[in-house]
Amino acid sequence: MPEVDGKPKDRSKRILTGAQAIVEATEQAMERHPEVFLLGEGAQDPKGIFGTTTGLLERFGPQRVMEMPLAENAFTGMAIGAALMGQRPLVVHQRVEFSLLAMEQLLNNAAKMHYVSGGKHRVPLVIRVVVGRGWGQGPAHSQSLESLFSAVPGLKVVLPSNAADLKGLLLGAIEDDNPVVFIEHRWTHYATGHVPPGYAPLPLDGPRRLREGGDVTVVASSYMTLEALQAANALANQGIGVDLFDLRVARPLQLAEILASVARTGRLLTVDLGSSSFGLGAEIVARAASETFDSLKAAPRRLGLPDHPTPSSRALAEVFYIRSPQIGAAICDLVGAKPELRGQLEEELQAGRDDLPLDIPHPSFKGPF
Amino acid sequence: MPEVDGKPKDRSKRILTGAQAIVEATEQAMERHPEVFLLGEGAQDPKGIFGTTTGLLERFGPQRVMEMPLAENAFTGMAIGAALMGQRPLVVHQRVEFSLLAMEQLLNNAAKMHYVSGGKHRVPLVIRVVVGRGWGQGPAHSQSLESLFSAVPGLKVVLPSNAADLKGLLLGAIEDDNPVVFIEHRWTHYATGHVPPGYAPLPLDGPRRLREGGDVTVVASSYMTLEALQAANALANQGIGVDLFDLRVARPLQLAEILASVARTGRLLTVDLGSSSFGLGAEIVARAASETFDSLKAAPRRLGLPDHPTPSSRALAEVFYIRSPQIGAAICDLVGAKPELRGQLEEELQAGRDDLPLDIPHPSFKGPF
Amino acid sequence: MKTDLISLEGSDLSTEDLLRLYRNLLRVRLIEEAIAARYSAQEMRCPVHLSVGQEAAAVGACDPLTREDRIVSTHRCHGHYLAKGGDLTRMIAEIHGRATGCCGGRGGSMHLFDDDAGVVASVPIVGSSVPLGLGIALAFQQQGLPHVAVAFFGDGAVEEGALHESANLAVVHQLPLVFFLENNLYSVYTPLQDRQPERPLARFASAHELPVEEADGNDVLAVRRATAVAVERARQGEGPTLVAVNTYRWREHCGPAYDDHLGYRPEGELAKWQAACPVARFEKALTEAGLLSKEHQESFAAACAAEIETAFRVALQAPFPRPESATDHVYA
Amino acid sequence: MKTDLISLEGSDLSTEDLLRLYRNLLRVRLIEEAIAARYSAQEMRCPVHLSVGQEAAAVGACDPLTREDRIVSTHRCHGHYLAKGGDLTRMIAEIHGRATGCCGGRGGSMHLFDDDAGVVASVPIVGSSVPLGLGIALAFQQQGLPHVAVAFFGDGAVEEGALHESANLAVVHQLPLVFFLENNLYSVYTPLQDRQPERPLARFASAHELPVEEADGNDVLAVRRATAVAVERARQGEGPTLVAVNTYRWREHCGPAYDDHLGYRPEGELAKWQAACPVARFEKALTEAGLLSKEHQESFAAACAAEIETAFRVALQAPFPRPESATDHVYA
Ligand SMILES: Cc1ncc(C[n+]2csc(CCOP(=O)(O)OP(=O)(O)O)c2C)c(N)n1
Ligand SMILES: Cc1ncc(C[n+]2csc(CCOP(=O)(O)OP(=O)(O)O)c2C)c(N)n1
Ligand SMILES: [Mg+2]
Ligand SMILES: [Mg+2]
Repeated sequence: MPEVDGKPKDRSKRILTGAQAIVEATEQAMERHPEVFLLGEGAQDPKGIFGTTTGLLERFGPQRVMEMPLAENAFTGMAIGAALMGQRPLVVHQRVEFSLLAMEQLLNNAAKMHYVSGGKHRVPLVIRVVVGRGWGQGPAHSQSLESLFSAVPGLKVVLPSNAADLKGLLLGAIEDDNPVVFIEHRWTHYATGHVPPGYAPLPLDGPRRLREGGDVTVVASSYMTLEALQAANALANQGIGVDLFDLRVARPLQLAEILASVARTGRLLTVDLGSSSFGLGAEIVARAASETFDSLKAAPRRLGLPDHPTPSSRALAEVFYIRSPQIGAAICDLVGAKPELRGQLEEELQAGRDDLPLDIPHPSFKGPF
Repeated sequence: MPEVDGKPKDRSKRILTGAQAIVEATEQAMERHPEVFLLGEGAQDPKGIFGTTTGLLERFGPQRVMEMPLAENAFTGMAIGAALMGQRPLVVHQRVEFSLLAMEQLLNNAAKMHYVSGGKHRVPLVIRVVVGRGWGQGPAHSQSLESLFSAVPGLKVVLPSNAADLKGLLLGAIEDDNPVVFIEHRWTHYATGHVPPGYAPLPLDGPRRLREGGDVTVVASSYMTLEALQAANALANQGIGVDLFDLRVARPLQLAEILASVARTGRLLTVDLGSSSFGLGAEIVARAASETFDSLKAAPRRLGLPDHPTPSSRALAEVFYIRSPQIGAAICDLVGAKPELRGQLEEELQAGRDDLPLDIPHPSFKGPF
Repeated sequence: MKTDLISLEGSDLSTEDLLRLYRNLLRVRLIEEAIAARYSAQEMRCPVHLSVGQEAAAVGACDPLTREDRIVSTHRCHGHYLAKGGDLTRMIAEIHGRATGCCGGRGGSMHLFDDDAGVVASVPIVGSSVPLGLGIALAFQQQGLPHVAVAFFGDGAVEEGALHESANLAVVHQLPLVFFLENNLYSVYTPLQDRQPERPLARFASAHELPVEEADGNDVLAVRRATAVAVERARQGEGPTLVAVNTYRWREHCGPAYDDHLGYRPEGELAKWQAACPVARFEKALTEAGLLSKEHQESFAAACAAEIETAFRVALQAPFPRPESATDHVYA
Repeated sequence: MKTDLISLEGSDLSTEDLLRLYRNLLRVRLIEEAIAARYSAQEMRCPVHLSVGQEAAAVGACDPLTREDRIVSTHRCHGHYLAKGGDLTRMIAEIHGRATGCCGGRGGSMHLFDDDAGVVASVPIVGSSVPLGLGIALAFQQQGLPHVAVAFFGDGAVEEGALHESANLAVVHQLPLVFFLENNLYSVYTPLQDRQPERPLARFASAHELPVEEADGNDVLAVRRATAVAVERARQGEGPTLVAVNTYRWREHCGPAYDDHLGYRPEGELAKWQAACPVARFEKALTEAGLLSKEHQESFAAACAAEIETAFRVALQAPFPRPESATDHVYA
């Protein structure tokens, strides 16, 4: 379970940052599976792609930690071809936007090869895409494109929220025989958490309940889970029970447990990392509306990015991103909480943040990034 | 209004095929606006890109009907650059899949330039993408990617269903100062309808009600509108009133009229051209669930393609595509019609089709296409 | 193009080798002609891109390959698939959309593959399979195997960015990959000169320091020779090569017919290329060298015809895939 | 690289021209150094890619252009923007995220543009602005205007398919476009030899029959000469040219610091390139030719410093965009 603010309760457990968890997963997978290799622009770079590839070149050499030219389309196809031959490539893009140049390869060749071949071909491929945010990255370096990938049958799409999942799900993605788009929010690289040391791949088996509660079902993904958890914790103190799910896997979407929860609570809020419109929340709400219709007590709600590109200026980012106070407020609305409570909660959640700049994840961090 | 089976009621009106309507729109726009030019692979081809560019080269010459090398990414960027300088390019892709190679240009440069420039730049660009179907086109030549484009703020997405709209909305798209993805289903090229002869651009202003009815709201797009209309007509004979909307514009999504209809009927069915999951229907249903919650009488439903790539074999296509009998049946379920009625309706709708092969739009048509 | 006799000199091939090449050429031709002849029956309900006229490229390129070597192909893949040893019955069944097809009917004519024969994938998006070829070659390199990958593509693909990115990558990583370019002068209806500057097409390779072997694409021996050099280089760990050959598509881009009446190709061009027929020229050379008798030739043709007849009969009798199976194999 | 004096001979430039070039070089340098110096105050909260060391490329390339000529640039766009005449105050405001920035704070440092100056767009996706340059050139051609477009890009962009597609398209349509390649030997931390085969980088142009002009990228006169040839060719309707120059980035790829301690560049390489400083070399040449006095130089520098001081002060006092305005201008 993610620890908000990185304050683990049990200090005997091992704490890593998300970035360290990724390094550890990659290291262990490469050690265990000679077919696993890493490739990408900057795979060998001295800063280790935000610290997520640090030490791998030294350990495994340039044949297995391959630096790529700026040729996203061709090297994605190359990875697919290698996967068809039984290798297990791990591609990394420092920004999800660079993968747009490889959409044809991903959507046609990676996603469909298994299907078209009637199950004969396999594409055990992982594409790590880093989703930027903050420090004025702006319109072409901080999109969150999970809904694009999630619309493609044949791809799997994973959105880890915490260090343990970054490790476990990355191992699970590497062991999976399908092409997996592994979406890493930059801020989950910084967040710390307990990470078990061993080789323990987690299957890509869908959402995890992070908190139990009877009043409202909340589904968040990736970094937004941390914001939602903060809101849920504060609400619990007020006696409002949030059944909080970390979505984890957006495709194939496994909603059984979430729908069962909605059937119980009658209330649903989704919190998307990317845009609200045409986002993951649309699919989840549509499914809930169709499949738990009779149990719904209130209109389901979605939170997510507004319907415009990401502006660079921090003044505009201020109203762009969803944070825990808004999540808390939306939940209050959903459960029909008293206005005083809503106001108080928003204030409380905001209070812990007033000294944090909006555009960086942690005050000790100095740009650029 | 589209004429199902191409049987217009008023024989005095002028009847064109969808393809002819596109030619006429292009011709009129090029005549009126010297900034309009056509570019694409096959723009000059002797078959006229499924008959949609026939005669244009002869009329306007190779400077304005530009043949392109196989360079989708660069020529899309070229079109965007020309649009930034006040030209009005009309790009055509014979299959929507080819545009996947240009996703970076479309999503970053075309969609965001106006926003990023604070409104100074304009990208008056139309991208015609043809959506294939039938005749075993298979997995990489018959996808329907409208939900990908519709997820992108800054793009407009148009899905015409009939000859009059193919002409009017294409003119409207050309006159629009934004990048417009104009999605043409192959079978709408064949369908005939009344087309007014003059230069009359239709604004990209959202859905059109095609039939009024009080029992259920149905929203379809592109070719699926024709299937839905067939079902709605049959249902009307049975006393079931369908409020049928042709979506027309998937982005920006203008749902006011549809939501008002749902508030009235309490029942909603969406019929997507592409996949049901993560499709346009998800967004529409989610909006309806949030905004018309108190009026809903039954769980909203979505129809659309199943969650797998398009198989080539006609035996597999048989269960892949949604047709009027299934739409009729879904509506019966929604309104709680008697099982006999449902069965009778399905039979009636199927009867008109039994002699039509599934994989071609019209029996007189001979492949390949 | 050349219409003269194909010279058998300088080839170190045995009579058996030469006759194998001839048989393979003839077989591809007859299969494609049979598809053309039967297409109007509308049982093959998928697009077909025939390679009639281009047989020597496919056959000459695949002849130096071992079974373990792999190829990737394009929309125009019939010839490559057959020349590499792909199963005819499964190909014809695939084009008929049958469960017994090489993709179980899921791919149709543009997605032919055969794992046993080393045909990894055919892909209908132009240029899209070339990067797959890189990956196959990379896997060979990583696995320490002495095998070679061949990526087939047409003159149109040279305009795609993917091809240039691939050439650069292959050279930088010295991948055991042969880029095999069949220049048939057209992309659908558009001639080369409307799409690319005038220059020897193979020159694009110099941008990437990619070595080049050129050959007359209608001379199966010349193609074989050029490819063998490239394959040997790759096998020895000396990296990729571009093999560039000129050839010509006789029939329409997609479909069974001749379409010269559309006027997109200069009058007489087709006739000239037909005079350079890769099958007839080689047949004549073998005949004049006394290696191929009329009877021999006729027995080859008859054997092919019988094989083809059977393949079509079997395909037409084969079951369609069960509709419910459409949802299988979305995920492994 | 060359470290010798820049020769003023053979240039038909007046003293005024030469001093303008010098002033522009110095100005770009001082502006970039000012950004570096102030970046740690964390008021510029967006990535910055400084072009310190590469000033002669930007200045030499833009000098032969008219105001009506247009350029497109990359993530490393400050120099190009300034050299083409982009407004300094609006640039500094943009980097500070202010409403008065050239994009109203929406783009940040990687999206600089200035319609009045002919800077159409800067785009942070590598290779992505080159196709925009094609379109600008095409518009000039279609509108019958005698203007020229210049697309700036780095050595990394040469690996992108978009660049090859663009080169082909520009040649086929004889577009009035200058491809301007600044080879600074690195893409982020990765040296050229890990990404491309060894060969003169400009050779990629031969794949597309794109004519080439090469120049020492740290010699503003050489760059100017080479670009002028290309621009004139384009203006005369004779199509596109590649101008390829070698130069060097002094500071880190992104951000204000020096990062040589990371060890990704050979020891001493930076020092050698610093010895070939495009500003100092030109300054020395002008001084030795008696065209630039110490006082003159100092007054230039002081004027720049004052301009920069003002630009930062104005930027820091400028309002941020109103939060509610974030939803404006999604559609025209
Ligand atoms: C990316 C892409 N663009 C366009 C097409 C449409 N198309 C199919 S085949 C073809 C011609 C390709 O020409 P070439 O590569 O020379 O192969 P040939 O058909 O001549 O064998 C085209 C344009 C496609 N399949 N993929
Ligand atoms: C398509 C794409 N891939 C990767 C990146 C990340 N990136 C930003 S700048 C850069 C280096 C580009 O090198 P070059 O073109 O030589 O320009 P330089 O930075 O040296 O000026 C890279 C890889 C990007 N912005 N876009
Ligand atoms: Mg060709
Ligand atoms: Mg560089």
